[in-house]
Amino acid sequence: MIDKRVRMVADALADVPDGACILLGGFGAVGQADALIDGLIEQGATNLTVVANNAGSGRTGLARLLELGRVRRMICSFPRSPGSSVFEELYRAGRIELEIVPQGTLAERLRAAGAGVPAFYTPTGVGTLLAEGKEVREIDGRPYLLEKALHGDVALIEGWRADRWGNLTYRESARNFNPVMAMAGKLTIAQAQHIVELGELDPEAIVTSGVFVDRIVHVPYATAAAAA
Amino acid sequence: MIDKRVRMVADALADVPDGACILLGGFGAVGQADALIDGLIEQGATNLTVVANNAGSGRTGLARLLELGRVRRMICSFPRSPGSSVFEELYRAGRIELEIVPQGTLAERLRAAGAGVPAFYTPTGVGTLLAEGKEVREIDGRPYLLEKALHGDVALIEGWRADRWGNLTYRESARNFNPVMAMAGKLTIAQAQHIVELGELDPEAIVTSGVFVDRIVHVPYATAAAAA
Amino acid sequence: MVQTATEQGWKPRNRSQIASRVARDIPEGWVVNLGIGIPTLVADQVPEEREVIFQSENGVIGFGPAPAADAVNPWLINAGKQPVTLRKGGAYIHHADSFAMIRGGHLDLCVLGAFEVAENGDIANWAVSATDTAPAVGGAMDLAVGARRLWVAMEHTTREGRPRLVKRCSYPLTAAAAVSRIYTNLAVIDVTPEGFRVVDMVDGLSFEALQAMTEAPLRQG
Amino acid sequence: MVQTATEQGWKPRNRSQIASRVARDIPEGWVVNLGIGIPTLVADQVPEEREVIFQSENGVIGFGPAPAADAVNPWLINAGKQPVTLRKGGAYIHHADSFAMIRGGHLDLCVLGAFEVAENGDIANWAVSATDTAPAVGGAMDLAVGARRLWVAMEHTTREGRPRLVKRCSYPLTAAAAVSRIYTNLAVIDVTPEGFRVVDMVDGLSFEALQAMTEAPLRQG
Repeated sequence: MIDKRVRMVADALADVPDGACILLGGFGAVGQADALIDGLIEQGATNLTVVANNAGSGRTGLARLLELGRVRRMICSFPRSPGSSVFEELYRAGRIELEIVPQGTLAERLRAAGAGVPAFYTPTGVGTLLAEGKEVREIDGRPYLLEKALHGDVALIEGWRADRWGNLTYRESARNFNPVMAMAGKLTIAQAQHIVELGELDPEAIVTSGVFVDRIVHVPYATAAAAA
Repeated sequence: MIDKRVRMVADALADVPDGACILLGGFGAVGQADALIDGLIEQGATNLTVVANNAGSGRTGLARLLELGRVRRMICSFPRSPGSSVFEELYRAGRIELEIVPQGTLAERLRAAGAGVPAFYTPTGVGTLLAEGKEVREIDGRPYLLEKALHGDVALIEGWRADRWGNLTYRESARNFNPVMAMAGKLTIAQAQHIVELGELDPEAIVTSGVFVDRIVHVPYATAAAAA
Repeated sequence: MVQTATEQGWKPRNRSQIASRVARDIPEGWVVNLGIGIPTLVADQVPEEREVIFQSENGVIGFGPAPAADAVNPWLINAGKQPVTLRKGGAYIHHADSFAMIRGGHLDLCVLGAFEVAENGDIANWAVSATDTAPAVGGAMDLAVGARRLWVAMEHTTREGRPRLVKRCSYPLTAAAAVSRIYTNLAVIDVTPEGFRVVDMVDGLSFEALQAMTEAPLRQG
Repeated sequence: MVQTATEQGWKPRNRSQIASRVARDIPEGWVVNLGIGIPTLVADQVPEEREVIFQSENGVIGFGPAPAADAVNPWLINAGKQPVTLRKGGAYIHHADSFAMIRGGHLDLCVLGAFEVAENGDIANWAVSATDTAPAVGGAMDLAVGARRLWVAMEHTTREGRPRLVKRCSYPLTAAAAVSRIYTNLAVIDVTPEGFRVVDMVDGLSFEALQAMTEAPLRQG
């Protein structure tokens, strides 16, 4: 029987190595795998690269991971948010590397990694500072940048409903980066609000196939709310 | 009020021009927009390029369009099927051009067209006859082919449920090429088995956004079955 | 600035009036993405009976007005991370699908805020200098090149009175030759192959006064 | 061929026995795509209690056995366009997502038929000559390069007795250096850096007899 459920967050994260590239789902706080990020803080892996849309806010979650000095490099589209002072201080102090990626390019690079596309062309960023060092190529008369797939060693994502095969649905705008990160992670770990019986998810409405998911941890809403 | 419903197939297809590139959804007969293809036969546009997974079978639908000499060029992955004799005769007689594209490359080229990616690299086809004339590039030590986006002037697709905004769901494996073709068509026309009220489709389970769909024709199942 | 203006017999549009002026030009059926700032206010200025499909980068298609304070759904936010609602006919998609829609040319319009717009349509809206600390680009570059039309909604000048409609952007570009129309607190201005062309101005403002607050030359009518 | 073989004291596997031999090597939990021909038969040879997720190019994940003749659902077919069923936990996806899964390296295994496999793992299974009329590649090239493992299930020789396990493919390639294991009616053979290595043979068949029906050299054990 295929059963990807893992009882404890700590067990799900036990083998995350130092130096790993971690993909964190979510857009701001929505769809962010809070329990798994807290687990990663506990777990101790360091010298990490973190890929996320934002660079954390306040003093918990990603901001806490940053504050602990565990992240060597951030890859994100929008590091400056209300409350993102931890990141900004580290960055100004030269204690963290930053790769700014346009949000659409970030999503597409993750999708490319999941889809076996090593590189693709995009018009986004042509003629801007973010084109520096990138190949520019004219195709049918228009210039494009070459962008490469962005793979993760570990993806930490948040789903809404999950079954034991790892199939996932999401809730409203909490879907965001989670499905593409699930595809782009070598090891994909999902926390889910609800675990349902195999066959309960509508096969027409499963958003992330269990094929992309390695481990599922049940983190019911009440727990997450208490943690928030 | 946004209302993409068109009463008659003929009206939906009235402005398809000669020389157009037509994307036909479906995988074999499943998910193929039979009523729209019949409408196109009636409509008369000629000198067409047709993109579809298969090259028709029997003497109806796409095979009939081919037999009438209306297609200049087929782009497909699998032209040889039981009953694909119309295409094979035309091809042997040199009366139709053929571009064979691996099925995954075909799907990805369509998706790229819809997603604003003008070209991408893929390992599929490297070192084969289908690599002839294509740029090969090594990325991180592995060779890849450059493949270009495949745009359509008109996409003819089949949905299961539709609303007046053009939102679509599909039925089981009839989903196949339809969603990517909907994205890749400049003008996307869908036939749907059921028209439902706006708001009846689950926002978590809409597969093709109405943003990609220009016209909807209601072709209830009974009609389609009678036509088949 | 505002005081002087009023003394001179004209009154600049406030933020919500700029948004309302933008909204007037959005026809039914368009698919529209709204940036942060003044553009965000546009959604509430479109009358409910006019169906406009607002798309948000984080995968919300067809969002509706902000919910009442006691009806906020924390899972449903727009790209500015503010709570929104979903209209009938709306849908949720993931980030790559959302940007496929944006970058694939499927939006009729994007309205962005900006620091500067140049007379050739260049837009600068993401970083105030090449050495900006932790500049935040978000989806601006994708939207600027992907949407069929890019409009900008912004103040006509900086607080210090420096023009934002310029010959050449001094801030780092978001995209080149992308803007087609600008809505400011003073005027609506098209970007044409010949440069800026005034569509309309607030009542009482003279063309000469508007030109004085604009770096690049304006054309009339 | 078969007659001669039987006279010589061994019996080739039939198609369903080849499929059964393949099925024996597929562990629970693998995600597997099956090509047309003998590979298609593998699904029914995996015992139902062993959960293997069969994926089909046309966007079916987790298909189950063929339905009874009176329970055929015309909307639910596999890549060979035969009716199938969906297991609990299965799902439908579109073609680009399906090939993203295939090409992105998410399948544990693909089993294809072939005309020829070379000792370096080259596979030819889509066209019988460079001037083939209307060759049909389907998803074979995508599967051959995308799946983590590529196994081939085929007859050991052509009907005329010509070896299909060759030094170099004479037919147009589907993919280079892609095959890791071959299941034939006579043997199971691994493709190793040193060439073909026999894993097992049908009862009574000698290594020499197998070598005689194989163009490239075989290694034992």
